[in-house]
Amino acid sequence: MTSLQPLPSDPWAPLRAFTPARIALGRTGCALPTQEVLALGLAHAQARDAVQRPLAVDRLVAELEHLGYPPWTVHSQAPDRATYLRRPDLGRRLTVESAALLDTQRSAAPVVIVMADGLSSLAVQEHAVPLLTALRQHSPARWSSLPVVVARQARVALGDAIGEHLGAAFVVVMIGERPGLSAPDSLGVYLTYAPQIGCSDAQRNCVSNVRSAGLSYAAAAARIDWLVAAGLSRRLTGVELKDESAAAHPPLLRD
Amino acid sequence: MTSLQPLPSDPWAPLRAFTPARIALGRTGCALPTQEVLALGLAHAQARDAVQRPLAVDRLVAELEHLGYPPWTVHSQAPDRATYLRRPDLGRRLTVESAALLDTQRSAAPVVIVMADGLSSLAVQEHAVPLLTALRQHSPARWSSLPVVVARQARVALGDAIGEHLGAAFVVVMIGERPGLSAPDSLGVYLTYAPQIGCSDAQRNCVSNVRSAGLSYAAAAARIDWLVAAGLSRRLTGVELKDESAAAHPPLLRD
Amino acid sequence: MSFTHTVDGTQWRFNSLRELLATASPERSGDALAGLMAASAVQRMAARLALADLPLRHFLLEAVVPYEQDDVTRLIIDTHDAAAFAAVAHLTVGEFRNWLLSPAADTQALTRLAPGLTPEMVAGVSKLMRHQDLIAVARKCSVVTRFRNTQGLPGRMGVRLQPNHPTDDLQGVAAAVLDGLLYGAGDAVIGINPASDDLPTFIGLWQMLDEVITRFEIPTQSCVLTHVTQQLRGMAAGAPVDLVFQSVGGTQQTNTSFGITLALLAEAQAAARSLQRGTVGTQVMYFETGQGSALSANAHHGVDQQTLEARAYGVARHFDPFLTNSVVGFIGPEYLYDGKQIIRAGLEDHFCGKLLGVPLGVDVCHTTHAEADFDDMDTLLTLLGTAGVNFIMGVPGADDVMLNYQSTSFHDALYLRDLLGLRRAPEFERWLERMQLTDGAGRLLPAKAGHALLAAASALSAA
Amino acid sequence: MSFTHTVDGTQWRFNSLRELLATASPERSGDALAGLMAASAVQRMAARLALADLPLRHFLLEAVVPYEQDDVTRLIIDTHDAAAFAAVAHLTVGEFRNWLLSPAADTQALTRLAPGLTPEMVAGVSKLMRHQDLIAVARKCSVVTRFRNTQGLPGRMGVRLQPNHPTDDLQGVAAAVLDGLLYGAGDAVIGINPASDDLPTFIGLWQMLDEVITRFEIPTQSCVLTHVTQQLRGMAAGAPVDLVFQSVGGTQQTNTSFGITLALLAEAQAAARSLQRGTVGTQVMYFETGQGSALSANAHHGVDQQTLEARAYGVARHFDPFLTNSVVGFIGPEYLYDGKQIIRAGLEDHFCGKLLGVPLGVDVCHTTHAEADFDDMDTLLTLLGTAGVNFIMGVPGADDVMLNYQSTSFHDALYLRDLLGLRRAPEFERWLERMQLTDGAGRLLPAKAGHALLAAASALSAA
Ligand code: B12
Ligand code: B12
Repeated sequence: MTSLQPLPSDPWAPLRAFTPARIALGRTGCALPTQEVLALGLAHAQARDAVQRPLAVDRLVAELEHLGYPPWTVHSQAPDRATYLRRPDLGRRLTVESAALLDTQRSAAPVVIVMADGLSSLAVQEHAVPLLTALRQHSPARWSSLPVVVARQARVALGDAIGEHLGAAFVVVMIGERPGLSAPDSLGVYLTYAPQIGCSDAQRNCVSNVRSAGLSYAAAAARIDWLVAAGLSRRLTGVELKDESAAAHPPLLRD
Repeated sequence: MTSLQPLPSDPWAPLRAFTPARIALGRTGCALPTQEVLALGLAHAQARDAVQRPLAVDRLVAELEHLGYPPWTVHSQAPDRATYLRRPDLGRRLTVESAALLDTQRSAAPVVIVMADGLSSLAVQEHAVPLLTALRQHSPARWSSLPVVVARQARVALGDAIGEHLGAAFVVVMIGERPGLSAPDSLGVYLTYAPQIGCSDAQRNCVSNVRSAGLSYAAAAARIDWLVAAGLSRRLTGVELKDESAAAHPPLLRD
Repeated sequence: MSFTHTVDGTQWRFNSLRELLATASPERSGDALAGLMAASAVQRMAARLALADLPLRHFLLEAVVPYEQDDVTRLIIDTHDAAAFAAVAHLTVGEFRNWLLSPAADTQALTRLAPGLTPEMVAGVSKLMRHQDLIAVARKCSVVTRFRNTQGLPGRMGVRLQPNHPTDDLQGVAAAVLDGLLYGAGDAVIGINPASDDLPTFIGLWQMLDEVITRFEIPTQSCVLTHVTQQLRGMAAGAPVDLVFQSVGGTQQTNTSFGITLALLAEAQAAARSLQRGTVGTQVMYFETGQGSALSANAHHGVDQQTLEARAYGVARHFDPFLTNSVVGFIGPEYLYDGKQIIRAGLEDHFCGKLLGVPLGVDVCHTTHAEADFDDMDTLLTLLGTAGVNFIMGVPGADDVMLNYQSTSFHDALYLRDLLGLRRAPEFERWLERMQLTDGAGRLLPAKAGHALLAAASALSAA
Repeated sequence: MSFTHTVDGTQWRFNSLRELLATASPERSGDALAGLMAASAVQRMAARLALADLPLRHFLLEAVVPYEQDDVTRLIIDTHDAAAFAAVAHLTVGEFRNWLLSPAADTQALTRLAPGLTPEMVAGVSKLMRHQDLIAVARKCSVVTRFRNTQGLPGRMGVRLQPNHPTDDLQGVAAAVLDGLLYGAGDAVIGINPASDDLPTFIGLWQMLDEVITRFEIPTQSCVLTHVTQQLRGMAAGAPVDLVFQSVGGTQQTNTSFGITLALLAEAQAAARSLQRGTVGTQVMYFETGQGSALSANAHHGVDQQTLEARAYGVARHFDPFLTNSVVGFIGPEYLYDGKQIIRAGLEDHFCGKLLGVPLGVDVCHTTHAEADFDDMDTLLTLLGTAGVNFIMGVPGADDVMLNYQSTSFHDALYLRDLLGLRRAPEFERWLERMQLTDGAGRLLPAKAGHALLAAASALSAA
């Protein structure tokens, strides 16, 4: 990035292969080397852009149509980004028009998918459709035909309102997590059984950090599918429902 | 203000009679007593209001007319307070209309007075007219008949533009100084010989802190009159012109 | 009850203690969002003047959230120590500030007083205090806790090593743990926020941390910051759980939204204690809090967010925690808009926690969507160092790649230690020296080739 | 010369050193006013990246204000010490930051280096630094000066006693002087800003201060902060002038707008030296500076305000000052908009001054028309204390009743001393103890009835 004389590097630098975390950065005195300070500053500048970037709704809609999921588009009561950031309450409510639209569209499908910009439109733009594809591959019966809603200026709980208006038994919200310096495009998936306005977060489950350097589409799909199946059969999500989709990992560092 | 148990007061509290400064406040540990912290906080809240308060131009104009100085009213290029605070450059320029108005009014009088809101409209509102009255009392010949301009959203240097457009030999700007916690209404008077756009502050003189707890109208008038007379006769103001209006003060604290 | 104060002839009225406290609060986006913020600076000052005149006793008579409806209120009132309170019972809030800043309020007096204070009293007095007051008083408080080392001793500061990974990959986490240890961090706790929610992953993490701690004989403790119910399951399954973590809030409803009850916390505390994994103490709880969580859960009852935050410390205090952490800038700009609000909130939280006798650390942090930057973080970090914060976070390069926010780096901790002479927990300090990672003055040494931790790193790379 | 840097495929271009420095500057209302601020955060980072790669040598080749047009540029270039510069001549700006933060850059090395640095180099590297860097490096610098006491020794901090009065009333000023002394303030200087502009008033003030200092044998110095030409007249008239004051700026044109020239400053310095009023040293100059003054005088030549501020230190340095003071938040929001900008500027100014070898103090202050409050001031004050600031202001109750702005109070200084263990100038410290105003640890004692200063106070009241 710059052509400064590098400082002596930390001897454990090879560990960087195992994590996207900024390990083994070296130091000058107690401080980060200039290169790293500048790299952080640049990442911060770029991530701040990511917060502001609007969702390219047309592109997402076209992709979904192409995939066979013609979506409905809704908007929260937060008219713009500045309001969205200060007024999460508005980001959880549908505009009157959006609510009316969904009311006319009540569907028989038990599960509805919401693709919401959240704090990173990039995340939804990049990962929501591939994740849906992975879900369909994982369990075609459940995921081949179901309503998809694209939501703008949305918080997680907007899914409750959407689910309620559509009369869905289960809502899967794919939403942009706040952009980090190394992950401006991280997707979170929030799962709520019997969604209705006023649900608390204790009533949901979460699958987080879906992105290239994070949870893969396939692994995320397996978890989500397990949680939806379990949630529908046990008629609940949230703290009472524990993700048992995976097997034990072997302990490490044992010699 | 509050009914707290007072802390032990400083034994030199009687010195408060000599200064409006916040001396002998007492302390708790190293800190200001609660009463004083709250008093400062309240004064700060009030002084911030003073910055925002608009000049009641109508009242000032009426007072001036009553006194026999029907004024012209001008506006700087800063349209509002928010702009004024961030754009001193605009506060130094006349709007096109204001400049045009003055151009039609070129006067024969050598001295023009500008009453400008500056950072405290309160100061001008309260002290400008009484000061003019004091000037007239002090030296009726010089101050009985001369043009007065009321200026809004003005900086000191707006006087240069006004003087230039009126073709005046000397401009006296009475302007609101920034409001302090104990003096939200302090008036400053800036004197410039041969005012023209681009004058620097080194070319002016200043008489400051005109208000009830500060320089009296009479004392201020004496200084201003001396500076105007000297400036006109020596054909300059500024660093080269030193205020010699007063006599020596006796040394103090000598026993 | 209602309160009035007259300023320059204008009478200002506040209809309840709740309203008085909220109006006296500094400008804050969360209170604005909740519609509680003062409408003008003068109104705010009038509320502060009225608050200054309020007797501390009044806080025992008027609850900000009704006793009948809220188990946090009940906890506060039912466990209030009237004998300890006696020392300040005759004071108004304004006089209490004077007393706190006076030399009479020394460490001993403050320690004795803590159980006599309610969260609302402490929040109240903080609203009359400037930054320097919040720092000067907090610095006199001392809250010392013990598990496998001793936290909170004067002149010392701990660091939580936070080795998060986007998929909780064991090697990835281990790499960050080694990085932190090699940078001299990790005495407060090695605590992982997991991205996932399944027990096998957690058990893998607990075991890995236990192995590192055991193998290198590190006098520190581990924690996996999943939901408390998962930690109970883990303990039931025999996992090596040191500290039990949970996010807590200042109202019953907030805790409900977090899926917890006070009884559940008590159960978890008992379970962790029964494992007897501490060596120098038995304080097993780690709590996290943060202004705004109650409002976010629509569970704020018209109380300002800072008062509710103090109530969360009331909850924490009841469970005798080893660590309590205000994640001050973590949630976002809807609660703390910019650097200025984050800095003020960080100092308030630290002050309130310490005064209540809670071992408060602060996650000096910001999110990308807030109007804040690393300069603001350096500021808050430095101020908290002078205020005697119990511990801060240590995140590789300050960039948490899973939680997506900016905290403090291992380097930041080194800076602060060097600037203010802040030492690590004594047991951990000795360990670092024994491991030849620091010199006698606690300054980092370059790790020599063949060092045990470097060897572990190589083993990991080879794995 | 022009500079480019490519970020993610976008090439950014900067047409001159001036432009590069301005674009690399943090957000600041004054630079926005001058049309110099970066258009986006990414552009700002691109400028910093380009700046990091720039060799320090380049600063000797490209002046930000033309040599031919500006005597400040000529002063900087003509007095540059190439031998001292040699130590860092091979570094780029980014490498220079690394070096400054490394243990190699200890107090000795930094002191030796100072004459080899130009203001622009120092301003440049500061733009790559976070708050913590500005603090950590400044703390290693030491600039010790002497007149009637010794300022700038490690672990010590001075206070200018600022006893202003709206009409320069002698009794009013004396009252505030006594107040400050009784609060343990005044070692840096007892310095009055006069409201008036006439010599007899100044002579009264000089004499009164001289009498107080002589009568109580106070190891401190006085100053009347009028225009330098008035001070020359005062000295000619035989007034007891200790320090000579003047506001200075970073371009010739700014100084013209202040009604001064470099020759005038030299004349004043010589005049004050010839009075031989110092007892432990001969440093007689006191300068004040502040970001924005050049722009305000329309004399900024398209250079950002922080670089120009560093150039003002270049001017100050040349006259071997006893004190130099950045009045950081003094002018108003058009140059530093809010608390955040004031705090950053205060740390930059202190860092730049110290690195250049100037005895920098800071007037930690704000005006009512800026978006700042006492919390921000506490923050900057505390940070500067950790950074080793040479001196701060002491104004009764922080409220200057003549200059109409909020500075730091005598109490603020006590807070900072207590928090960080900062002692007064050794001569003044001994005087306070001898006068029984402080205990052995420098802590204020209540002045006993009959104390000499209280007696003077009574005499004043009786007068
Ligand atoms: C911010 C945050 C919080 C904040 C939420 C407050 C708020 N108003 O935003 C706080 C600090 C309160 C919090 C608490 C908890 N969180 Co959390 N949180 C996050 C974080 C960092 C960002 C979320 C985000 O960007 N959301 C997107 C925006 C657009 O959504 P939003 O509508 O504005 O915000 C809502 C969601 O964030 C949701 N939420 C936040 N955390 C959690 C956790 C769960 C299990 C659920 C269902 C919902 C939920 O609450 C918000 C308000 O409705 C994620 C990590 C990540 N990279 O995403 C972890 C994360 C989602 N949280 C997690 C956990 C474990 C928790 C806790 C259970 C921890 C505990 N032991 O108490 C608690 C309780 C959650 C609950 N039931 O309410 C895990 C979830 C793991 C999993 N796969 O289930 C994550 C992935 C990482 C982590 N370890 O912290 N959290
Ligand atoms: C702010 C200020 C400054 C700032 C001005 C920068 C700016 N852009 O605002 C700075 C720090 C640069 C400054 C410098 C000086 N100032 Co001055 N300043 C003030 C202060 C505190 C407030 C002025 C104000 O509110 N103006 C009102 C607003 C609306 O006007 P403005 O157009 O925005 O600002 C202009 C004026 O403030 C003017 N100005 C500021 N100071 C001075 C001084 C003189 C002599 C003149 C003619 C003009 C002038 O310059 C500004 C830009 O054009 C006053 C004290 C007070 N209570 O008023 C002292 C005051 C006016 N200054 C004073 C002095 C002595 C000086 C200096 C001569 C000190 C020195 N030895 O160098 C210098 C040089 C002035 C010059 N020739 O340029 C004295 C004047 C005494 C007198 N009766 O003559 C005062 C009264 C108090 C003091 N001791 O500081 N000053």
